[in-house]
Amino acid sequence: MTLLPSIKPLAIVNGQPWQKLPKDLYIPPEALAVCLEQFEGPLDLLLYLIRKHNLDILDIPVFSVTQQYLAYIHAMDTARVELAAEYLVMAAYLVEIKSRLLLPPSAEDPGSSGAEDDHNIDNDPRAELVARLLEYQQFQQAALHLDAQPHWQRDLLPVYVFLPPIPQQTQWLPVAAHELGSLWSALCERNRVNTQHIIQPERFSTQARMGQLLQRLRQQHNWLSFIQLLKACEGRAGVVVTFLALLELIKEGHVEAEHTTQTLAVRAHEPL
Amino acid sequence: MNPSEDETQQLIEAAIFSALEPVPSGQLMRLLSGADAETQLAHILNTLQQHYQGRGVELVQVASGWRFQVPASLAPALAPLYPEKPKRLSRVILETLAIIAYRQPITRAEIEALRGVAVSAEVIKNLLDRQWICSLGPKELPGRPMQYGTSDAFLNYFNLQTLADLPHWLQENENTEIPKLDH
Amino acid sequence: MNPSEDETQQLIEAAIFSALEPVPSGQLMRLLSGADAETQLAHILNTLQQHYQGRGVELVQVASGWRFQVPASLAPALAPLYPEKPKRLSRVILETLAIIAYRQPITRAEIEALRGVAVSAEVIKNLLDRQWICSLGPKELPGRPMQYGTSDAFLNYFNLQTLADLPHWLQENENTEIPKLDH
Repeated sequence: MTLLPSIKPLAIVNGQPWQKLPKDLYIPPEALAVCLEQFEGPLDLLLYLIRKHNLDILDIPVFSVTQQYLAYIHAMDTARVELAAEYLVMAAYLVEIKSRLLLPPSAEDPGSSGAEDDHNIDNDPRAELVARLLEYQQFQQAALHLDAQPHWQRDLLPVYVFLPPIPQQTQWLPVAAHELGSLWSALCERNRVNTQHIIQPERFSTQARMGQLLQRLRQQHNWLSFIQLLKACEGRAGVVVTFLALLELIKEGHVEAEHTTQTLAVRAHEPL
Repeated sequence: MNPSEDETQQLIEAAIFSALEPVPSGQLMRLLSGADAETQLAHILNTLQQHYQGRGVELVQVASGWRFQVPASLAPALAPLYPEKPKRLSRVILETLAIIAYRQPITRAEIEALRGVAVSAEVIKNLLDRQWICSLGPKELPGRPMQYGTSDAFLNYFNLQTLADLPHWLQENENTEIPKLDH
Repeated sequence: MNPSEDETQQLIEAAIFSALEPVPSGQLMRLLSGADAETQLAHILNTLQQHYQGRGVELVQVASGWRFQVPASLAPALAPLYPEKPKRLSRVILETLAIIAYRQPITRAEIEALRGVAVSAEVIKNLLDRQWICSLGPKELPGRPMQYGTSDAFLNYFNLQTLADLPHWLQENENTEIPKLDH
């Protein structure tokens, strides 16, 4: 069985699709560049060799695997395929393992200071390689499984449903008093520039009326009814301004008010 | 192998649901086989249409084909899911408000004189609806135009104790050079 | 007036159907009222899920919420309508993604150590562009290399709800007698 996750042609060589991986290591040189691209690095290549020869990953025959790996690398070199450095590092590593396996187990070996029968994989020079191969193999398989999950917009199609316009209750950004202030300033400035003629000041200003009222009430020292504060000549606007000014004064605490059924009576607070 | 009627219906349903645009009957027909494709399709669409009656989506035929849509009657209730970005109040509204705040009581004609441009009734209505301004009674002038002033709600909204807390209140209001309208 | 259970179900159905992205339960809850909104919602979603079994669309829960989708079993039959096929993901993309999914947070150097080969910047950029992975901040090591993890968009794409839904493809790794590699 081939475990390499490829369904489409592996490669196109001289216009011919390659459906299978090479039967043995002696590959036409022109195919090597293509093969190199098929492998995701030296671990991938090693796993391929192990699977191809039906070897036990936990008991790798390092001699033959190294031989095959080197033959492969050599063939690539002959074909002047630019090899990624990782392939050469792996080659060196394999040779190192091979030579370490040739050495008799020595007592000075820090790895084998334990019991006699401690012939477990920890002391095996192949241990690290095996661990890396196993770990990588698992991620290879995980990647295959991931690819087998349904993919969004390929295997699972999104659903589009027409949504009629939704009537909205508009939200408004809050406004601050200083914005009104600067608008007012700008307006004043604009009018100052544009104005040709000076006009008489306004007849009634709440602010001015507040001052007048307070003065009068302080002089009075006594309750006055709202009616008494009005002047007939000022008309309705006068009533409004006086009333507004009074409200302001009450709010500010300068004036106290008493409301009877008949009338509204006010007097100034005694200044402290 | 002929797909069962159920499978064909699923396919048509999926085709309309997964399309971005309404799907013409001709397109749907490509999913059917047999001589009576047209009759089949009409039957399936009819069945689907009935199935989706009273549900969250409905199957309708528009000019360019078939589509599923949220019934118009449900749309307003979906508003909480589509909150609009808060908008800024327009400049004309804010400027009018500023003029009323600093110059109350004031008539619409006087506001227009200050702004130099017309102030539409909608602007005044907008401010009245927000309860930021209120009518202070008519001015004793020919035509008795209504005067406006700010409300307590205005003070609350702008976090002011009194109108005097408005920025630039004193100097602008006391010795103003703002043109006052002659009627 | 409280809307009837039927109306509420229609609303939830319409909301999920009309959304372009999976809708989180929290959003759907905004369409309900009452103290038992959560129970109500769970009940409605369950009813809807059952209703749509064996139809042209299915209701599923993925990482970022609920969505309707055309089930994978129907997609091949719809191919005549969608001639453009999305490209297959490359082995390097899939392997890198699998490593990040199972080993997050993980740096590029750690991925390279696992794969035994350099991981190009383009592969990481590709995954970041798809928003399947995101930066999880630098690792406290010399050079402060960036660590990566998978996103909700990754889970959504593969029809998964949580990382725990990733099948235990790596389980044997834990029982192996092979010493684990120190990086």
